Amino acid sequence: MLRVRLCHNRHLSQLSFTLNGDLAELAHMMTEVERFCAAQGLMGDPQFQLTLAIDELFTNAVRHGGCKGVAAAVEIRLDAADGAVRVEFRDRGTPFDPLTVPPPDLKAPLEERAKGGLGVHFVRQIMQNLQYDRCGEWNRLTMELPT
Amino acid sequence: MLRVRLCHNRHLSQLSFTLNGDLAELAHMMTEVERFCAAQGLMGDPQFQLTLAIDELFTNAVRHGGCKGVAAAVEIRLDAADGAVRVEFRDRGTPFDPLTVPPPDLKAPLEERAKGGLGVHFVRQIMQNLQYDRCGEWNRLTMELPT
Amino acid sequence: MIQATQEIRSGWCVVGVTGRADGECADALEAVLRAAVEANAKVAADFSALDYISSAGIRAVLQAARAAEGSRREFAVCSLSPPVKKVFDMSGLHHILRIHGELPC
Amino acid sequence: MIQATQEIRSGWCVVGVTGRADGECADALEAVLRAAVEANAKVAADFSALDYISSAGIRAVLQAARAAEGSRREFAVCSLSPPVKKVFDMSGLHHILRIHGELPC
Ligand SMILES: Nc1ncnc2c1ncn2[C@@H]1O[C@H](COP(=O)(O)OP(=O)(O)O)[C@@H](O)[C@H]1O
Ligand SMILES: Nc1ncnc2c1ncn2[C@@H]1O[C@H](COP(=O)(O)OP(=O)(O)O)[C@@H](O)[C@H]1O
Repeated sequence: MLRVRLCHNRHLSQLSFTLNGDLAELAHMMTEVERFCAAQGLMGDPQFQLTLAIDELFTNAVRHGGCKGVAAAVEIRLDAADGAVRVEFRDRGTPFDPLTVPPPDLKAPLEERAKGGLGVHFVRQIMQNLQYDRCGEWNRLTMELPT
Repeated sequence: MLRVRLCHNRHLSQLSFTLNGDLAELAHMMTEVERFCAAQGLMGDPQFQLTLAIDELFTNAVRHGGCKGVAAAVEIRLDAADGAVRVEFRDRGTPFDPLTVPPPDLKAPLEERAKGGLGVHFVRQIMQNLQYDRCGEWNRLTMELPT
Repeated sequence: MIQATQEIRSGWCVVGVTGRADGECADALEAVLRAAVEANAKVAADFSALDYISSAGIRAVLQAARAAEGSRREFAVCSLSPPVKKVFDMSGLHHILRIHGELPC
Repeated sequence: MIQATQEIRSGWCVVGVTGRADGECADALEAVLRAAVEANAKVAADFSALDYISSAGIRAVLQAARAAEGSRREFAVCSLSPPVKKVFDMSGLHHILRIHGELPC
């Protein structure tokens, strides 16, 4: 069900959208990111990376953060800045700072690796200048993708 | 120019929209609040009061906060809760906590009164549980209108 | 959006105001009321068709009232709708502004 | 959305995967790959038509690889598109997963 709308100015240099706590929202997130990237001439790699970073954060908020089933649990804002896309990711989940997650052991055996633990790693690989704060009932993560 | 879009779930119990730093956006803000209130059965007084409180905060952000001319400078989120509408008002203006504004002197002479200074007073009269924090580049004010 | 009409009735200049008196329109409202005050000895602002007022609109009214006081004109605000009346009430203007339930003419 | 086809070619079971391997679809992907691994001695996942993969998709692949290891099957991941390849690269899976540029058959 579509619960995502975009808010943008003339040139679509800024876009905000809201997602419910439901992994089916991933498709809509991807559509919004695609639209933003198309308007900014950022198709291809930047779009893929932006999508992946937001996907991982959203999926974690739903899976681990208690956002599952919560309407409009996540708000995402994209701003095209000089040479970067600034992302603000907010979720109404339990307080959680992803910057505290230790890096995965990339040399661990298959059995260990199959448990997961790559999501936050991807976000940190892709995005720069990550900053976390808790704002009232929101986890708030800001970050930049150099373009 | 329309720069406001709404984000809502099925029952429109939640709505988010973004405003540019331009007083002409007041009309769109009012349309969004009206739509939300219509869906929630809150037309009449609650709608008027919600509109007024948001108007005052938005107008201040544009007039005093440096948001004038800034695209998507303000984000507003409305949540219908049990017996209240929860409002989150965020602006990208200079750090400013409206809760620090002293109450106006309602007994001052006309000359004094004509200078203004009623906006924050209205917000505090109308809304309850006001909380301010600065979140990164955002002023963030949360509050509730009992319904 | 704000619109104004002007009419002379039994010695009063009645300024009928329609629409919203907010931050976008307050300057226009102030200009209309001031012009009426400059040109007439008695001015009544008819707010019966005013849907909305914010502190910016209140400020515009007070500026006009100040101009009236300065040039010894009569200035009254009349026929407020209930929600607009509430905003005036919150402003505590009873003792410095003539607020009438009905037009004086 | 994720879709899969299955085909036997010179002793390999080739599972062609189309669409997105994300948190919504990872369970479906894992189920398809596991079923292929249970039923066949050699399984090649053909990812040439896979547009997207997230850590949840990677996890699904690793679970299938684990199942293959447990039952001594061969399991290979083949024909990754450049962006999907980058996600595998970020995951550092080279030494625990057989990743082929092309299908082995
Ligand atoms: N939003 C969140 N709320 C609470 N805990 C989280 C959140 N995001 C991540 N975590 C915790 O951090 C761990 C690592 O997350 P991640 O790297 O994405 O891997 P995975 O989700 O596969 O476990 C999770 O297993 C979980 O314990
Ligand atoms: N967003 C803001 N940023 C900076 N200063 C502000 C902001 N909002 C209000 N102020 C300050 O607080 C004062 C009181 O605001 P208000 O009660 O709305 O009355 P007015 O806007 O008519 O002065 C303003 O004059 C201004 O100095």
